Amino acid sequence: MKKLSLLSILMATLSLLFSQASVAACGEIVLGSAISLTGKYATNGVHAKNGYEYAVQKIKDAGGVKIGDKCYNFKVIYYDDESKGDRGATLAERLISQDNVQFMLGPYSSGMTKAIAPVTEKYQIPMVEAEGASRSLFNKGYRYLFAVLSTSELYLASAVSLAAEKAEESGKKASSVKVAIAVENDPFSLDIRAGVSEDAAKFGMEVIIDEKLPRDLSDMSAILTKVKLLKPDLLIVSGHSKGAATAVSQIEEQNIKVPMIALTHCEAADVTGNYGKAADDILCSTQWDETLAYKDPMFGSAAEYNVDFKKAFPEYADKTVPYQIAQASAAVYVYMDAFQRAGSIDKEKVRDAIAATDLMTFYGPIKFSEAGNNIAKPMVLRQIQNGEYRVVAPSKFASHKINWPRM
Amino acid sequence: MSKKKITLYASILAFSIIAPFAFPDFGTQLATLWLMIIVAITWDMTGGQMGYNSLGNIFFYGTGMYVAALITIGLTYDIGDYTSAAGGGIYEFTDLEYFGGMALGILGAGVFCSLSAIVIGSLTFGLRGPYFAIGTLGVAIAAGELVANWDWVGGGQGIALPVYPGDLDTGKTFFYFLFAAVGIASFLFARWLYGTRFGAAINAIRDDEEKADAMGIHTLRYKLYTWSMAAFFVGMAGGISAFQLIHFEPLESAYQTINLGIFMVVCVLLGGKGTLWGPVVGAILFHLFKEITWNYLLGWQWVALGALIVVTVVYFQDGVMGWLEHKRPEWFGRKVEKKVVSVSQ
Amino acid sequence: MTSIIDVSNVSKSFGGVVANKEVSLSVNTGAITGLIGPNGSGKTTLFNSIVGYHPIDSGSIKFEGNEISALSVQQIARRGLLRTFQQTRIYGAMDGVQNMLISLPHRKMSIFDALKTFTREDYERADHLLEFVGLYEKRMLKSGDLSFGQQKLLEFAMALMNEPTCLLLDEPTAGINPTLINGLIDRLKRANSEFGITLFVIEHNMRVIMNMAEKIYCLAYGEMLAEGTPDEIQNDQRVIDAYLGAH
Amino acid sequence: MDQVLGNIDLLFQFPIVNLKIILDGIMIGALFALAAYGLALVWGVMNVKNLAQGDFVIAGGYVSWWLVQHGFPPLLGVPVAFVVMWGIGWVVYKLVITRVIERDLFTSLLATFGLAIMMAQIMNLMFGSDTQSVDLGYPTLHFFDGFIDLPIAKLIGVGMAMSLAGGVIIFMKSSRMGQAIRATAQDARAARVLGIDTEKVYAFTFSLNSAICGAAGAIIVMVWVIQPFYGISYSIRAFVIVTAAGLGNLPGVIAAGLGIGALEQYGSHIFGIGYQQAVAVMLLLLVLLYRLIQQRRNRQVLK
Repeated sequence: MKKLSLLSILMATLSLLFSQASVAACGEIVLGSAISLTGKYATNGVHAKNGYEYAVQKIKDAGGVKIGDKCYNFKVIYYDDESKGDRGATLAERLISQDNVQFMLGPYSSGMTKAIAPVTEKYQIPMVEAEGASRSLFNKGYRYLFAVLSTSELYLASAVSLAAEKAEESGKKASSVKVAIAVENDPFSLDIRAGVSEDAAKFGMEVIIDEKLPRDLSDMSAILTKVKLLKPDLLIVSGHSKGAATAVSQIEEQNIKVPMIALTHCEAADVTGNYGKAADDILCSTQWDETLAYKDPMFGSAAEYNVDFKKAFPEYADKTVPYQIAQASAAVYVYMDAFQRAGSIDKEKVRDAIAATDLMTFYGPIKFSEAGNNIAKPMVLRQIQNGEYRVVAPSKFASHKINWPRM
Repeated sequence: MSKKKITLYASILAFSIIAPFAFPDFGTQLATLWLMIIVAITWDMTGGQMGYNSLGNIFFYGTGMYVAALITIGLTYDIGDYTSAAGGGIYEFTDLEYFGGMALGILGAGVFCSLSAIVIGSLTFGLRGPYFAIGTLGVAIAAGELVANWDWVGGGQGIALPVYPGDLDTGKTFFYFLFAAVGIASFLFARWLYGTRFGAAINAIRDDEEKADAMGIHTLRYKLYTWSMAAFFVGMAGGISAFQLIHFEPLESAYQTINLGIFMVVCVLLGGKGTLWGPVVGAILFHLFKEITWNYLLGWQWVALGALIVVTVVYFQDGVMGWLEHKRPEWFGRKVEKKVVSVSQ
Repeated sequence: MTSIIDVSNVSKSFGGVVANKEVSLSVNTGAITGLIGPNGSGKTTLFNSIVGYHPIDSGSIKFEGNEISALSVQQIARRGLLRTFQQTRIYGAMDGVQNMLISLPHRKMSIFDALKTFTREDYERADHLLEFVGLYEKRMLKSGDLSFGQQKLLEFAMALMNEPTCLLLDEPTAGINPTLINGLIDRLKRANSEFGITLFVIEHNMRVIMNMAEKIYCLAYGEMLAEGTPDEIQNDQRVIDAYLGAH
Repeated sequence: MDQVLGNIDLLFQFPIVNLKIILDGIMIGALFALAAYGLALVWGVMNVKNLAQGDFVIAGGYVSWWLVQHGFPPLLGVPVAFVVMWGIGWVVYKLVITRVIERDLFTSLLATFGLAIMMAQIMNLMFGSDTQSVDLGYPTLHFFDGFIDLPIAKLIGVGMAMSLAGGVIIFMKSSRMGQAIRATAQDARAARVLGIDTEKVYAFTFSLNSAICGAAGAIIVMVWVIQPFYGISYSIRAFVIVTAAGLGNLPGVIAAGLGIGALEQYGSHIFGIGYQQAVAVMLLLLVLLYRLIQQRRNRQVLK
């Protein structure tokens, strides 16, 4: 990890040197981000950082951010928050008061965002975040917090309705579906759980297992034992990348047969690459899919983003690009758009410009509610079919039919 | 009080009042310093003066945070709705709701913690020495774990309180003075308490509890009172912290057993156990040490902290005040008579 | 004469070892009573049983007519029945005056009284009692630095400070410089007569106990061997045998 | 609450679950017992209550993990961890422990707590904060319709733990050093009078403890996972076990270890696995409370 970040710093400085030679006229706008480079959120923290870096470079290549007749390039200062909330808050304070950062990019995960948002709010520093989806972030009346992604109750809502649909197709009542939920004890996953329970209640489904994953997310066999005994029709697991990896490997190990299994963070954990066939027919929620028909002038279409990003970061060449990367890039893009519309680098003006954002991007439409969450973009549900991610719901976007039951 | 002492106290008080204005950039750090002073003084009430080394005083801090937050929220909104992961509407607080809730919350936190000290104490005060330390540590850890699984108070996601309504600097100063007020109150309280018959009795418990029993002192009752007084101040400090931090969660910020829970013990040992000024001096030294290592030894700060604990405990157990008392006994009003060899009896 | 402590048929054993077997005795109010016996005869065990240090196996112990065998040390102490220890127990890190002040009778205070600072009377009483035992000059010394004998005296003074109704003394003269013993006997007697404290004394030194006590009990092998006035005991063949046998 | 009742109901509805829970509990309990065994040794012999016990375990795990990362066979990790941790234990003894033996008990508790913080953080800096494990690559055996699964790696681990414990028991019984250790535990002053170099005995005991912990850690990394900050949970369990079993009762320590392993598994089955840590700590409190009541009957306190 250390080596990687050193390398990227080196590359960044090198590219900075070269670019300064070519476009010497451009100024610099410093963004700050406390991000998880170690700890339980490290996998996705690195994804998010790569997404930020890619967008920063892309914008620079396209001539930078144009404010009036001047041009600026973004520069991001990162600190490792070790996946710990109190550390994140301290680092945010440090970024703002010592490094004089005026604009923040979000950390990874709702929990970290929750810890940092009060700090940015206190200092009245705008923060555009791409990785904190819990609804509990958006009911505090925060003025400076904006999220480009859809909130987490939407992640698996379509999984529940799919289960209901399938039950009815096979001649049973939707209310006969038994649901098992296993989530991490953190804001994001608790929100997933709340969303699923609400949806299940709407259909009158019974939640027969409702457990939290252990803190380190490394062993859920005790829960799977109960799954074996109680035979639910729908199993929901949410615990970021680590939770997804543990779920897929132990479901295989313990030979669990559930007709429908839905997870979050499959791509980020690269379950297809790591576990191969074991991951087949698992449903995964996603904020973004490269086959969707979104596009913008900076990154091109979703498909083009996918291709170009893999070129810039070859380590993703034979993986699916996780949506965490795409939305991180989108957050930087939102900043660029807001700066240009504000025509200023004054943080209050920029904040107002961000609030007024109404933007189509390769990642999807972005428009913020009063509370700061993106209300324009829908979620999609993909299924892993023969090692490929295929969109199966909602029907408007579906490219393939769902394989059901999973056996 | 001698003139010298009055001058000393007055200048400390004056400095405390001026400090946040003189060093505006360090507002938060100074407030945290007061927090450290409060927890150190109160830890010393049982640890230094009564000989009961609790590793679980952090329980009162965390509980104080939760009680204060829940009272404030509960006065205006439904707690379950507010803390639910599902979110819902936007929750806003008027100034009256915020400050009124805060006042009641912080006071309530103190009272609740006082009472819980009596309940927990009546179970744990039968334990002595290391068993008491481990038992109280267990209580604090268990509390954190249980709160983390209690959805009604937000579970693992914790609670986010409203942001201070007003500008940033006033907010900082406001919390500074809240902490300072509780800090000064706890110092004066301790100073008074140690001079009473009660204070002498808890010293007796520390030095020889069996003898104190045999002299008919209500040992259990006195232990409970002492802990509950300490808990009152820690609970209030926790309550203030909740508002200062805005967002807190159970394991890392509220029931932070290996952070603040240990810091308070180290402060006292560093300054000198069982002395009035020891905890204060220790808290200041420790806070300086912590700020310096956290800024300049990033990554190694915990190693430095662990080393500080080991070195203090192993090589420097009497602390600064103990060392001074040994070097300059006359400063402490201790008469030094040359040890008489042949005692005329 | 009424009795203040009534011990009847008390047995106590540790594991298989019987320390006290069916011991009965009574201590008269206002008197000085002695308890003697060879080493290991169960005297200290009996003291510990009376003051509630451990539960007894059977029998009954009454203090001022009330059963106390089920009470704890502090409950018993709070009724005014106090003891001193064979190996003295004082607060070694504190000076003499502090030791005395700690010994104020907390059982007679409400919590509000306890939360008062020490009064002038408290100090005067402490000084007076320290003078009574002859430690006034050394009152500001760290009491851990006092000699063993002085510590014994201090512990005695602390006990008086506590205003007990009855005081159990475990070998008050052991380790005390022989030249001082007469003074100590005198003080014990004065404590008994001036402060009206009933004394129950374990003592090895025959001369001391014969000088002091009105009534003496003798234990041997955990059982009550004999009782009577000093004269009766001195002439009791069983007692003489027990002591000779033990030596 | 419904959830809890439902989980209890499962135990009766599917009796086979009990077997699975007990098996799992015994396997994890065997390793708790090892750490507790070392703690009982140092506690009994030199009256040091070592709160860094769990961190020695984790350190041993990292020794083994590091070896595997560098291409050594995983089973080699156990003896190597034993030896390396012996050395570390000796250094720790000379630097810290030797100075706290004669001090009051809170001193040793706090000093080792400081040590625990240091060790955890050094491991974090050296190996990162991710969970790590070593895969032995053995298959898993399935019984009862695939319901009970027994990974061979776990069996090997438990076997190694048992033989280690057995080895130490034999060593304590028959070797001269073992006898010296037991003599010192009973009465250090008498042992000194008899010409036993107690300082040497202390150093040996502490190093042995550290080595046992290290070996336990090397086994744990093969069958479960380790992480720099897991130490405290092993320390807590070691304390629970020793407090429950009492000192100087080595078979008792092993029995308590197995029992607590099983109880903990039952606890996390009934209350949910999210309560795992809470269950462990509650067990500690219950054991303390039980001992307290036991002592109170004799008007004594737990000290």
